[in-house]
Amino acid sequence: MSSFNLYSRGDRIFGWANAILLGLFVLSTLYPFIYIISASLSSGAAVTAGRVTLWPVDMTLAAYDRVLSDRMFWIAYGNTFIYTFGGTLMSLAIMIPGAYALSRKRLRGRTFFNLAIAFTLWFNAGMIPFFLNMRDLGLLDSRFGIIIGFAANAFNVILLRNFFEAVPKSFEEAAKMDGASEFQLLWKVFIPLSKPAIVTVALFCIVSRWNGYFWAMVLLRGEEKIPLQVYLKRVIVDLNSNDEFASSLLTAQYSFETVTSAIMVASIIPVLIIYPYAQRYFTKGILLGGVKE
Amino acid sequence: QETTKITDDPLELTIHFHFRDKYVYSEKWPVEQKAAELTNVHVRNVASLATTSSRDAFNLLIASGNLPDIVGGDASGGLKEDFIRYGLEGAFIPLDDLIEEHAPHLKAFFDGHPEIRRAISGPDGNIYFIPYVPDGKFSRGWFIRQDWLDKLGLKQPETPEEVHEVLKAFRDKDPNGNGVKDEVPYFAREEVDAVRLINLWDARVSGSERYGDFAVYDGQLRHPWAEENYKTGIAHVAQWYKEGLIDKEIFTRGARSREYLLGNNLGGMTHDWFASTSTYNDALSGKIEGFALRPMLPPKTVSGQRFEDARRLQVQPAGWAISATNEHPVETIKYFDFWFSEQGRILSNYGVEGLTYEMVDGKPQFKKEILGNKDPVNAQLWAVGAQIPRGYWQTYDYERQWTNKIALQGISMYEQCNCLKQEFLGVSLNTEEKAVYDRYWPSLLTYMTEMQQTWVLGAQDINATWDVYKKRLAELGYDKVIAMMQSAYDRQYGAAR
Amino acid sequence: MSAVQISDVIKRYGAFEVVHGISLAIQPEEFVVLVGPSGCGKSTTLRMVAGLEDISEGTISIGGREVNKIAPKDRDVAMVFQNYALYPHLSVAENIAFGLRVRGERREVISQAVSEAAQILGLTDYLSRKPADLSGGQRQRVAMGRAIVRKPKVFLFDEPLSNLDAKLRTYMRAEIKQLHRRMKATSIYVTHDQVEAMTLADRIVIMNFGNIEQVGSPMEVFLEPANTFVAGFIGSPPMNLLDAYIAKRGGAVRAVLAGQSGQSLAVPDAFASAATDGQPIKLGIRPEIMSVRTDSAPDVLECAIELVEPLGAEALLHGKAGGQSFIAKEETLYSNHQLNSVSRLGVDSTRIHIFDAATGRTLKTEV
Amino acid sequence: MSAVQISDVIKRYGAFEVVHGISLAIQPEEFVVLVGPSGCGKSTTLRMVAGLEDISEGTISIGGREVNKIAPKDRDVAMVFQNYALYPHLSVAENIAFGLRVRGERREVISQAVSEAAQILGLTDYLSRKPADLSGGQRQRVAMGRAIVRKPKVFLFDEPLSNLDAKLRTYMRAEIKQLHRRMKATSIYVTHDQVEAMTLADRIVIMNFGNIEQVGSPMEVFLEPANTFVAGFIGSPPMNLLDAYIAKRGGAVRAVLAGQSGQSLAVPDAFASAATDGQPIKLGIRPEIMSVRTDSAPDVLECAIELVEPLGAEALLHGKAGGQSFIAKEETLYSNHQLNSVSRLGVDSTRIHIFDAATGRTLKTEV
Amino acid sequence: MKQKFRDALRTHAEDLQRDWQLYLLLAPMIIWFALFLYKPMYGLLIAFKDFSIFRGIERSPWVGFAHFEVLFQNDMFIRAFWNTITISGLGLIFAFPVPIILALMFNEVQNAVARRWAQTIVYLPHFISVVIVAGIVINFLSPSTGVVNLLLTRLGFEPIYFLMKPEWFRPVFVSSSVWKEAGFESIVYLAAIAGVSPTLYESARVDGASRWQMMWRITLPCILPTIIIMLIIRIGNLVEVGFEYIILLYRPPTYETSDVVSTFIYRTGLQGTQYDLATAAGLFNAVIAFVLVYSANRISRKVSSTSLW
Ligand SMILES: Nc1ncnc2c1ncn2[C@@H]1O[C@H](COP(=O)(O)OP(=O)(O)OP(=O)(O)O)[C@@H](O)[C@H]1O
Ligand SMILES: Nc1ncnc2c1ncn2[C@@H]1O[C@H](COP(=O)(O)OP(=O)(O)OP(=O)(O)O)[C@@H](O)[C@H]1O
Ligand SMILES: [Mg+2]
Ligand SMILES: [Mg+2]
Repeated sequence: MSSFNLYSRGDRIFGWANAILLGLFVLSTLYPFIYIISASLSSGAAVTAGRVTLWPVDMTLAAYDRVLSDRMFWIAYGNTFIYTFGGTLMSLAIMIPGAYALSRKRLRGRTFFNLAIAFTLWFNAGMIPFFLNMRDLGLLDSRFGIIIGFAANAFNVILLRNFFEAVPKSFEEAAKMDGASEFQLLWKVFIPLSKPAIVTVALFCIVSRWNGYFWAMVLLRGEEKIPLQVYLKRVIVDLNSNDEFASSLLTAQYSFETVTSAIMVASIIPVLIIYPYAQRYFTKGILLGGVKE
Repeated sequence: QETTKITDDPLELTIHFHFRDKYVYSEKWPVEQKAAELTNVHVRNVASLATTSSRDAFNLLIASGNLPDIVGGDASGGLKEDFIRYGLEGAFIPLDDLIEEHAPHLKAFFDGHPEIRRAISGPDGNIYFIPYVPDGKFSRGWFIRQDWLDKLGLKQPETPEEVHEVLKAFRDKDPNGNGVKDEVPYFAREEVDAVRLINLWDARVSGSERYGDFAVYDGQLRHPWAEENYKTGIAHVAQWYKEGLIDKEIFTRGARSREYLLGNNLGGMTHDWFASTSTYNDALSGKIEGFALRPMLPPKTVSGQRFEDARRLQVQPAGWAISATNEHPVETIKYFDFWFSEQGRILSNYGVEGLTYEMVDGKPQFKKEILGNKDPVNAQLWAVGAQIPRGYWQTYDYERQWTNKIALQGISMYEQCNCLKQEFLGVSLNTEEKAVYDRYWPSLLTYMTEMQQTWVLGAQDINATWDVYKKRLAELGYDKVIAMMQSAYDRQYGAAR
Repeated sequence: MSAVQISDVIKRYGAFEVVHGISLAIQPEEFVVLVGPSGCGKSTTLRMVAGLEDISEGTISIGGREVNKIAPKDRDVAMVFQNYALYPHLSVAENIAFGLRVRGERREVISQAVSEAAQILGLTDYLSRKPADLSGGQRQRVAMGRAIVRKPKVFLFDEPLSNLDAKLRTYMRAEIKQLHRRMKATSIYVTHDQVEAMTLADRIVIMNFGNIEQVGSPMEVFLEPANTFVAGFIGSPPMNLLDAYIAKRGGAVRAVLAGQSGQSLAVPDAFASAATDGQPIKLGIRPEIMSVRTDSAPDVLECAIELVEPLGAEALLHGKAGGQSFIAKEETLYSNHQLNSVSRLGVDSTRIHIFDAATGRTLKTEV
Repeated sequence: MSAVQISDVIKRYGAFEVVHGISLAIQPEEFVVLVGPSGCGKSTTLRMVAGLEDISEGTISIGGREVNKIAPKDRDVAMVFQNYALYPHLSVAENIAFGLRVRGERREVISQAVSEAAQILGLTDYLSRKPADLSGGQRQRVAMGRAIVRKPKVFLFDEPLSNLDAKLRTYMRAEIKQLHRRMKATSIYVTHDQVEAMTLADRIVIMNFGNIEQVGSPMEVFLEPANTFVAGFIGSPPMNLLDAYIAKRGGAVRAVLAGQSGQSLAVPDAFASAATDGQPIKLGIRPEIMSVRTDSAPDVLECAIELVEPLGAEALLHGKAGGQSFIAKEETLYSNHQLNSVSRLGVDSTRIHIFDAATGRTLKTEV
Repeated sequence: MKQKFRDALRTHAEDLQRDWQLYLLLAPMIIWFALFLYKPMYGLLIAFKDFSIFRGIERSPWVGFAHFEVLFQNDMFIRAFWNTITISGLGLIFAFPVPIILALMFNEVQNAVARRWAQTIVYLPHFISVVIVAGIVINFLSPSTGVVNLLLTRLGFEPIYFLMKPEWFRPVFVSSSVWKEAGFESIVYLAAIAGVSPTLYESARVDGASRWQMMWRITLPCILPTIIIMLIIRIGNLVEVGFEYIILLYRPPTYETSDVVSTFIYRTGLQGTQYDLATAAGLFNAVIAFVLVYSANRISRKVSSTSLW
């Protein structure tokens, strides 16, 4: 791409048009983020009155103070880390070997298993049966239940499987000749070779774990186990119900919006830190297109 | 001194108690500790703190099939029907006999309030839960910017025409004096209050404090939104909306519209809770010169009467019940009974003596620290375990003590007017009735709500579409639902009438 | 006892048979090269020996033991792949050690073996590099290192040099040959490059369409090709095969070119006896036995040269004789011929080959 | 007016200079081959001509017009890539038509041009296939079809044959040559295979490390290499370059091998004049001028043969003389020498080359 | 015949023996799927029962297809169903291509740094909870203070009460969903584009293609398999529209266009806790989804030889 100046006029115009359009889109997606940051830094009254549109109004750290001084926030933050990393590790531990096995064409029953897994992309039992199942398995109110209960999903399995299928056959054969077992083959050859796919899947897992709240809310009992998103929900409910009497116009510097914004900012930051690392691997690619061509 | 001890040895009972979507029962509440000390019954919570929906928490508890000794709390949609339904299925035990034998205070209460007993009874006539019984009649009333009226030389409107004039004046005469025509003459926070103005044409918004509830017309159960005067009312409201007398965004502005419109000196008239709305007088006194938001009596309707449609529920669909698996039903009912005793009532209403209140002239009186705190008193009480929706009997006096003067004046004005509409207390449905209800009612309510707002917003003309509307209601099973409700109503309240 | 014994081996993919029952006995320490056009089943055969493919029918024994049902790792064979299959995430040393490591050898044993192998292959300075940082030849050597470090009974090579450029290929094949001299391990080597086959093999196995066409030493298959396929495959540029027929006039047996021209060459005695008059044949003339120096040659062909490709010391002449295309090879280093204008080429007719036109078999009778 | 004029062109990637100011004038209808080892800047040069890379310094003109700032599509050039760059989703016909289609040619014109190109390249039967269903040679031809259909002023080829196997490569290069005869378009062809360079080029440009080492006709660069690099690069097997020094004894000038043995060869006159006594040199001996027939050769080297590679009609002898490795090439078709036991090789010393050991330049003076 | 069968059995046994390690690797995942996704499917029986949460599945009485009848006789459900199809159909038409277009546009950005930044930013809204997004949308579209309407009035148009107009609901819903998710979804396509050989572009440049033509004639066809796979997955979700965001945005006057199956179930379920009815609706959805996906997959396999399994 170093032959930049060798574009014809039309191509350069195209390039500019593209950049401008994309720039607009980027700005429009950047906006809510800016809004949230500004809202988290504004006074509750200003936000409520709709006076915050771009920059913070009546700048205050009250919302952050309210959030960061809450012991529960830190507990929830810690829990989210546990669920995110524990869950992602568990996901990888279950899906990688499974996807690897399914990627071996000689495996008997492969078609059946593949179909059975793809089937779950669209077909699931629903909330109550899932809940009853978790109960029967004794996984209510258990951190382990949260970690194991959502460990796999068909999309990620398919993604990994396709990547494994695309690994040149001779790697496997060479290792076989050398006497490697399937376990060694997976651990010493396929996993290192499939880093891009694994990082991609890991990111998907991290993102969905980080954002997930519904089942944590349903399955957990103890306050000391709740993740950040549930905490966020609680704060929303909390601030909403207090509203009835306290007219926050006077009493508090923070309000419902500013506090939720502050929590959201706090919760996005780790993702912002992780993402650029993961992004490098996307160029290597999700071999989604490599499906049965 | 009569002993309040229920058992000699301390007894521990487990409880699922999730309420207001975020709280659970706690042994640490001073109120609870006091109660345990008095009764020797210790209640230990098993409800999830993680769940932010009391409804989900309750459903999941039932689904888990593993009930603790006591199940209670509140939830969106109310728990009354759930207590009855699962009671009939055997999850909760009927309490009538236990009350009769072991619960003198409860017995006395129910004997004194047969309508409440009827309202919470199952279709088999049994009581399956002890309800949270609120006190006080008035919840909301009309409020108007008295300072604006004064400024414009108007008086509180008494008739629909006068209301019309006042609102038009608010719209046109720049009462907030900023030179911009930005006043919002009528506004409301909640959907019920958005169409509250239909009362002026004798139409009703709901038969109870619950949104879109049935109403009783001379012993006949009907839905207010299928009545002729509803048509008239909506037609006028739609006209006023079109004229810009009603907040353009009344259906979307949401919960903080009052804060916004009053805080920015824009709103003129509303219909809202007495206590909380009155506080804006204090909150905004320094900010808006002469701010005076005053309660006013309901204007007379076109037929010349005066009525208020909104009132407190006489009995909340919340409270607690005893599970079938509870091995100490007698002790448990005694425990429930404790909360209806004199001591129990004070405890549950005012909290712990010395902590939240002092006895003054034999009456509980909130301490100054409590009244002067920046947090609302009720929120402080929740924090110690008082005023939570267990089966208890509220006393309005608790609220009177910290309600501001303006609200109290309004309430006494309404008391004197004595214009409160009777409340529909609800019916308990048996299985067949429930099936009919479940099948038709959600769609009917959806349709009626949909049309109500469609008309108000002027997307359709109610006069032109009323017949279609009625026909469609019939198609959606309106008559079946009404017939079913009527028979259930007759069964439940027939004896009283 | 042969080191590797392939007996009546058939390979099918589904209903599609790709190897049609081949048999081959390979002696200990022998270097056998399987050669043949793409898709003829060389790799498949090799992979059956390796245990990477099931054997549909027949048996393969290694060191006297039938291995049909034995897993690759238990056959005591090592294989070098065309694309080397080096693990990109492992260093050279780790790549070489991989086989020993997964077999759970002790650390000292491994490092000893690795440094030995590295020494042999001249990789000692590169042990800590990753494959991506190596040149093609070095990669190739690492692949070999992975094989030799295990000291297997049999080495298998599947076109190990085909990813290298010509220069490096020449160089590496000499290295492989020397390595074999040193290790003396039985080797089976697959290639479709006949130069490699010629230079490396003790015996060449020429395959075509899943069958073995001929087995023999390099010079045997070059000098005495059993059929037109082998004749056309071995030698570069390949033997010219011209349509012709036998004409017996008295004692003289001549091969007459098909077509108008009626040009003919004398047929050597070894072929003459089996030939019948008028029999249609393929006349095989190696480019090397055609020469512009018509003086020393007993027979001469009239021809037209269409294209001359100079290769430095020699040149290829693309021409037509009697309407049939041929290639002749001419040393040019010393000569100053105007190669474009040549119209007659001498042919050493004692060196021509005669094949039956129908079966493609040589007409040579044992002499 | 030259078809392509490269003047003092420098290419830098960041601070890293990969082409160091080369100049080259290419005549209309000329077929020029850029050859050199991997990484020497051939592709970079070609891509600058194509317009795929910026020119850091200097100018390139095509047909007299400077094109430094002109987009590739406006240069009237066509390019064939090493991996063919066929669009996998388009059929052969669509691939060939692509260049015309994007230029908005009319339908009839396109289909006319495509079928013409297909005819020339023998692709007519494959027009509706997808690239994935073609053999390597066919893909190569499609890539060429894409180029010729546009009838450009200049053809550019970047190692177009390197993905093919040896047989096909030989065949395709003859095709390319014939195509060039027919189309008569100026062509620049990049390869690192010297056989291709020799057979295809009107002129060969030998590059190394971003510089041009020599430009000349194939026979020129073969017979008169300007330096050791060219000498070692052109010719297969390459010229042996032995360390030696000049010994002038009276009128006789001899090249003496470095080391103990003290063997020497007579130096031809053309080199002798520039040589000084004792000067360290590289003694260049092509494998072809070494011969076991010691009778006809004026000079003889004592040596030890370590490995014999039979190639059929000839054999390569890997040996050592005075401790230095060399390769000799010997015709074997008629001879029955025991090549392993040879200990003396004749050298045609009139054909040897002498290069300055320090600069690598030939010592030849114009004759 | 018998021999053949025995042979088959033997090879089966041999395969099992040969690949026991693979099965061991596969086992945890299969067990997981069985345990956490298939076992609960037993709960689908609810759809055919008069389910009481307290009685549990076993002890609830069978009612056959009664719940399905209730659903199909309720034209509110029918309306919700068609709304679902329409909304996700619109999503398919408008929202599905946006991530692809975005990815194509990113691919055309020359400056690597700018490009990485842009990508990261576009990806952010995915992390903002729908509650906030809905808040922003409502805020923006407010007829009195909303930016959009301010702009409209400035341009001389009447302000539009977007959230109260049935005809506006779908555009608002779809475009704000795009706004939130398109960036994240473009990741998949970006990865696919990264796999396209750069020489294809160089070749096309020499051949005379403009960047626009390259995008259309090279990039797009080359990532077509990925697009098709995503399309098939998407088609499977045609009958699913999540209720969370809808509930925050819809208002009774727009029910006509905004009420979808999930909101219908949400309301029904909340009022009567009718899990059986909700399950029946879910089952109905799932069956349709499966049929759709199955057909899409087949068609795709025939037409483009790309398929999901
Ligand atoms: N897995 C397979 N399924 C079906 N046919 C196959 C399979 N592997 C190989 N074949 C076919 O078997 C035949 C022999 O293939 P093989 O790889 O042995 O050829 P080869 O001689 O090694 O060719 P090359 O020189 O190209 O490597 C070919 O026709 C090939 O198409
Ligand atoms: N984009 C680039 N950035 C930096 N260096 C580059 C780039 N492209 C090529 N080079 C360097 O420029 C030099 C010349 O590369 P070029 O591709 O022209 O070599 P080549 O002669 O064509 O070799 P080959 O025969 O391997 O194709 C090499 O050292 C290479 O590493
Ligand atoms: Mg092969
Ligand atoms: Mg190159």
